[in-house]
Amino acid sequence: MSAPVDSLSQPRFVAGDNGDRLLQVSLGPQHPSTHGVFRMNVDLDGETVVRLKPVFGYLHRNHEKIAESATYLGSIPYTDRLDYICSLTNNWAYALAVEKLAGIEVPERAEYLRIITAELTRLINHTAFAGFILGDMGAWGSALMYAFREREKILDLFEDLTGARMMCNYMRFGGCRCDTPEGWVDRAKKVVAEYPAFLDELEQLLLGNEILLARTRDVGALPAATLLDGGITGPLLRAAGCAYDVRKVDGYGLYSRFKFRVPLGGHGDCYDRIMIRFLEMRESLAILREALDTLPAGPVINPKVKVRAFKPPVGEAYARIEGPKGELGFYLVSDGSPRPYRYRVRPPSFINLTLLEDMCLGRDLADVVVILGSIDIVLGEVDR
Amino acid sequence: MNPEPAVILEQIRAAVPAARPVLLRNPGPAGQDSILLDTASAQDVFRFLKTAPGLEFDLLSNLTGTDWPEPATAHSVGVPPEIPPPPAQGFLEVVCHLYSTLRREGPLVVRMRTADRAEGAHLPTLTPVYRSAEFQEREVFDLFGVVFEGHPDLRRILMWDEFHDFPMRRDYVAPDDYEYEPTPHEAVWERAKEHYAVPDGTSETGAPAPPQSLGLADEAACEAACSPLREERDRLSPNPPASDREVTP
Amino acid sequence: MSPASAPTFLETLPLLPQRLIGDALRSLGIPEAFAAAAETAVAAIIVFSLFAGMFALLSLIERKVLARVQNRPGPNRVGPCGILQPVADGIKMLTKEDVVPVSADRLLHFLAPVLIVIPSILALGVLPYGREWVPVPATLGLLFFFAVGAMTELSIFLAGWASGSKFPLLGAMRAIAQMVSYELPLILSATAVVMLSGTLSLPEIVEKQGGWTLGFLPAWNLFTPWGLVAGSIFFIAGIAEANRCPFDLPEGESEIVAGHMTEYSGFKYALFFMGEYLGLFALSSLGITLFLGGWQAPLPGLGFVPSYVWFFLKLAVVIFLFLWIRATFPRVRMDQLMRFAWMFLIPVALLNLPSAAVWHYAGGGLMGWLACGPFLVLPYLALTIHFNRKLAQSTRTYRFAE
Amino acid sequence: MAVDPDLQETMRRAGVHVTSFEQLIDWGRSNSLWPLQFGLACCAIEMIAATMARYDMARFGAEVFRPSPRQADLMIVAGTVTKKMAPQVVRLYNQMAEPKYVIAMGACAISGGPFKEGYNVLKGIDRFVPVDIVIPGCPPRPEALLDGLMALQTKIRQEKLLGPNRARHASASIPGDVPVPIFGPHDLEPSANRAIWNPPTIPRKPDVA
Amino acid sequence: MSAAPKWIPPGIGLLQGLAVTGKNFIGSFFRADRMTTVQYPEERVTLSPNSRNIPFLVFDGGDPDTGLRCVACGICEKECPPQCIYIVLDRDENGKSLKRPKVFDIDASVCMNCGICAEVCPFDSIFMDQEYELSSADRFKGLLFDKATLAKSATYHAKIRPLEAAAVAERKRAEEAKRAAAQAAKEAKAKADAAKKAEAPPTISNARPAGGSASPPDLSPTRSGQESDPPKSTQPTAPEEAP
Repeated sequence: MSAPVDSLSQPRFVAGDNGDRLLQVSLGPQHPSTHGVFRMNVDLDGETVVRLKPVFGYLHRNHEKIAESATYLGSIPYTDRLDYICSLTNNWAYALAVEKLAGIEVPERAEYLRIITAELTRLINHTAFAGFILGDMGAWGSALMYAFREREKILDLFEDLTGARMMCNYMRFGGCRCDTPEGWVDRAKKVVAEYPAFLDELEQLLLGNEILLARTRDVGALPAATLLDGGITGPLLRAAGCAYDVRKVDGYGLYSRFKFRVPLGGHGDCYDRIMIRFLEMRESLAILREALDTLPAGPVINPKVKVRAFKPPVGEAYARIEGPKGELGFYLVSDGSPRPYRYRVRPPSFINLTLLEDMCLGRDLADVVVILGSIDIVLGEVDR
Repeated sequence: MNPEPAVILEQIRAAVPAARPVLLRNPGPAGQDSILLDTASAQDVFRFLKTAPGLEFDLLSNLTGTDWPEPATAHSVGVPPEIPPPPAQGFLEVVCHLYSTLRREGPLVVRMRTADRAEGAHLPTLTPVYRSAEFQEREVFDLFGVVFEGHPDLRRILMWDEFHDFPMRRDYVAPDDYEYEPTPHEAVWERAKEHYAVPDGTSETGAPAPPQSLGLADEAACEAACSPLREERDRLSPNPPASDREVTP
Repeated sequence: MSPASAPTFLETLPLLPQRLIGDALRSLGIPEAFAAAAETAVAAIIVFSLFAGMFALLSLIERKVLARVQNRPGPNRVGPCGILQPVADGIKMLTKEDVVPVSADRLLHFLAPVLIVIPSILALGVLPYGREWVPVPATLGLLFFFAVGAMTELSIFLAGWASGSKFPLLGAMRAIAQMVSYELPLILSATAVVMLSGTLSLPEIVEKQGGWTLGFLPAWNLFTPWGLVAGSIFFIAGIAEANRCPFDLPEGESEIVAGHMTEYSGFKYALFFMGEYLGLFALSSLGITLFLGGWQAPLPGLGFVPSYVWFFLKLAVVIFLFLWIRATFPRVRMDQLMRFAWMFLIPVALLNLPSAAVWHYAGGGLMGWLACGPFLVLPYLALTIHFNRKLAQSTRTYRFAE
Repeated sequence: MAVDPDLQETMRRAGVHVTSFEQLIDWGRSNSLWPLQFGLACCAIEMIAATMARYDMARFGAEVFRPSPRQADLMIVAGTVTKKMAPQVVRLYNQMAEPKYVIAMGACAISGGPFKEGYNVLKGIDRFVPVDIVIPGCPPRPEALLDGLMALQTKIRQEKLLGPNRARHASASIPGDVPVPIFGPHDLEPSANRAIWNPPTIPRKPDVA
Repeated sequence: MSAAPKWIPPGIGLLQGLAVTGKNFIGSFFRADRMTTVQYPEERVTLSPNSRNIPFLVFDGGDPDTGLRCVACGICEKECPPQCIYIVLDRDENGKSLKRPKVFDIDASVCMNCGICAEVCPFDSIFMDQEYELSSADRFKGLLFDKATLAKSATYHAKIRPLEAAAVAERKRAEEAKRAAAQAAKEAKAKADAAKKAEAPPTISNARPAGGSASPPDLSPTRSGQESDPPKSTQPTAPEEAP
């Protein structure tokens, strides 16, 4: 029985608070620029947004329930699929939480490899962000193609090191799964050396463009205090001027050894969010150059940690890292068995959407798309 | 960098006496002890933690739920000092991790526990104090069933609205769709058992035996078995031939 | 002006079938009216089949140019380097099911794609492709072009409104606002040309652009101060009329799914596709006729080349400019689109009319440039001030925390 | 009355290309498969990577990603289909114009993949929508997607438009629409479309091979 | 950044953008880094030796049935995160294990290519393949790989992963050497006992039969795979104590 013609197809009008009729549009789960299956019920007065209710859950894959019935080692490949653009930072956050839960030390070379792969992942994420946001604004293709052209070079490095392009499954508790194949460090240095030239080209294409300036200046701006109250972390918060970078605050891994700066914006609008990510890419390149040059020799994993039947002591732990999208945290509760009792992911994309409605009220439908793009969400992490 | 919960406990006890905070020691090497609050005055305590000059915990980074059917395991993880014997039935718990961005202070773990896991699963909402709690509380309500009083928009956030159960609870049983399980063993085999015909043709729970087992190797048998299915499918198809379609949403 | 010697055989080649059939019919004793009608019919068929073929080619060339810009080869497996790709697309479109949504108004839903193709084809009829080759020699060619061109707005709105669902409705609203407000600068920039060439007949406008200044520079309207301003306004408004990026708001792909074309499938969608491209051809051909000297040769010594070759070369260059812009620019927002048209394009187009008059009475040449100079510099200065003041801190400085 | 191959071969060597009307339509349809712009999860990123400069799906004529289901004729289900998303996927399939094809890309779309134990995960989209080509992998490499696309193209080229085993869209008996499941209190109702989903039974018992 | 806000003439940004796309358009005809397409069916991206897709079983010697290294210990079946491996141990008629899998199925439609089975296998018998062209029209028959399709020769493994195969071979050689040495040591000790027994008075009749019944070769895995792995408790999914 094909579904009867329900009201979904008729233009549905909702009564606005001042009595006029608002057109209710659902930028539905299948929409060119919602970065996946994300839905927003938008009430439009003409083209300006009067009410915007995000709807989640279309990619709720029950990662936490599955993790509760899997071993600690078995959950590592699942963390690749949380934020499926930056798999290595997810791995690192989970490994960091388990190491804090079980009190495991990580050898120096493994820490360096973790920093190198995490910063390469940050490059991929921010480059893809630049491509997607220009796609949201309508120039579908060019910027995204150049972004993915560079991303392929870094994916080749990951495939060489970890075995997979996107789902690296590389970190283990107490270090990394395998050491760098011979010649990998030189190839990585070459990619890092060529990257600034590509960034200049992308900036020349993107940031001077008057149409982009007009579309992003003063769009979706919120003060830093409101963002902080909404739990928003990462480039969004720094674009509003609040200097809070978990790499500097917690100093996890060996980040304290590397000289890098944290760029801060002044207005907190979409343009600043794009600029902050470009400046962060340059800082990541600085870290990468330094880390690749001083990569020490030594074991890649802590030999004392058992690969199978790994049973951390009873207790709980919360650890977080500065993911490309914000503060990515893992809260683990262990009751001594080889399966975590409670496994919780603190998803930056999900919590960064808390203030989406506040950013979009009173703006155009076209701005809603750009604001959503500037928040940079990935649905695997939003719905978990 | 990590705050001392003991010190903060005293400040809370001084500032909000009704809260009766308790320090729960974390036995694991992480050493993140937590403060257990009484649910009645939770909002005031959080407001105090956020605004007090020496504390300024202005970032509620993480708010999540945990289901403790047996209170004993709960007390093995968060060891209470010398509290009277644990309550009889299990409870639901909400754990918050607070950070201070000004003083760059590490996670302050604060816990709130419900009376029981059924009707008493009520907690005060933190949304008036921290706006970031809004979506995370809706998720705890959706997956654990903790009702947050005073929440501006308490609806299911991840599951569809018509869904009744609370899936992240330990005693939730997922619906049974284990009909085609090529690699079942252990827990999956227990659930897939009734779908697999025992050699004599009837399945253990008496359900009608699915079409006779198709040896994968022989192609002809599969074809012969499928053709009756195809006629049945043509006869069964209830809806009219493709006329007009609905419209894009 | 080349002497009115007998046109070479190549020059009249496109008119050959038309004349042969006309003479044959007249020799059979068919009355003159029918013979003339048959001639124009054959001319129309030639022009339509030429532009339909170019539409198929352009749909391939657009994908290949966009692909080349994006470092990839584009469709090259269907036939030698992708030549048969339009054929495959056409076959698929023809054999596709034609879905009419239940909530759509059936008649209007069917009528909209038809209404978008007809005006483009009509408009193509009056354009002078070569010295001899004018399919329909109309004395009021320009007026006819704009009268017919106005129907495309109606059809896009019809498509959006008749589809009955939300996104086409938004697309329709956007289309009406955009097309109406960009019709004005289009027509105003054309009036400057009409003022100076004194006629509405397109072939005469092209003839007036013959001749050379300073020996080798062609006397096209673009190389005059008012022509430069009017030409650029015409080009920008042409982009908006043809719904091309950066003004493709009615079909805002990333915002309102596929805009007014959301509910169309199969051959009706192909008609929309064709309508858009033919509109693009018509507008760029008119631009070439008014500002780039139609079929005039760019350099003096090239008389032997048939005139229509130059026309189609210039058309290719202008179309490549459209594609290049589509590969680069993001989309403008609705209010910026309107503000740009009403606050900048129309005032500058109005300012351009006295500038054309000054050019006429200053007698052209260096004196003309000096006299029209301020008309050129003034709008650009205003735009710079507005641009830098509104986006005041256009160069933002960023702090770095340790 | 298709053209017999060896005659066709000799004519082709002589420079004359002989084909039947059916083959022409199938050739046209197979070389102009416009996918629906519809990515669900990680496989969608690999699908986008397949259209990018390095693998370039445009070479196969499948470059135009149409956002509206009306103009698309290939639905690549790339990613995990959850039970909350299943009605939307089926409604999108219904809204696509015939002849329409479905590629299940990635382990999650075929069988629920690594997340098949999840309570909100549909164990494979072929429970509700007839699937033409399945591409295993998690996520499958972009080349694997191109390989699946070429497999679909060869399948379309061999489709018959008339005769007993004609193509799905050409036979009036097989309905173009698929019933849309409804959200129930515990699961989708119906949990699978019996007209389309009929798995073979594999002899599985711990000690019976 | 100069103090006074630098005045930017409008339109420059648009022209710079056009310059970038123009450079790419021209470059795509001449420079290799501006035309990065690998035309898939004809040219292929050279896979890195570490690349992994669906696992495969390794067999030594020629015949896959006898040479299979897998001893059906079931460690990979337990450790596989999505549980997509199904092993049935081959037993002879009176139930004695033949240390050989009778059924070894991998459901390729569930496998998440994570490589954990290859990582935890103590017998080096399962590795990750690089074959990715596995698309098929039929989901049921096409994607359930049985023992026959999974088994590939050690030479194939050496071809796709030279370093890893070399390491495995070297480890096996070390094992053989150790076993041989242990064997030799045992014989030497047995000979020494026999010699000592010969000189010693023949009164004590040694119950143990003369040397030669060397202890059966110890097949226990030399690489310390922990055996004491608790079965996956069914507690989380179907607990008994309902509230």
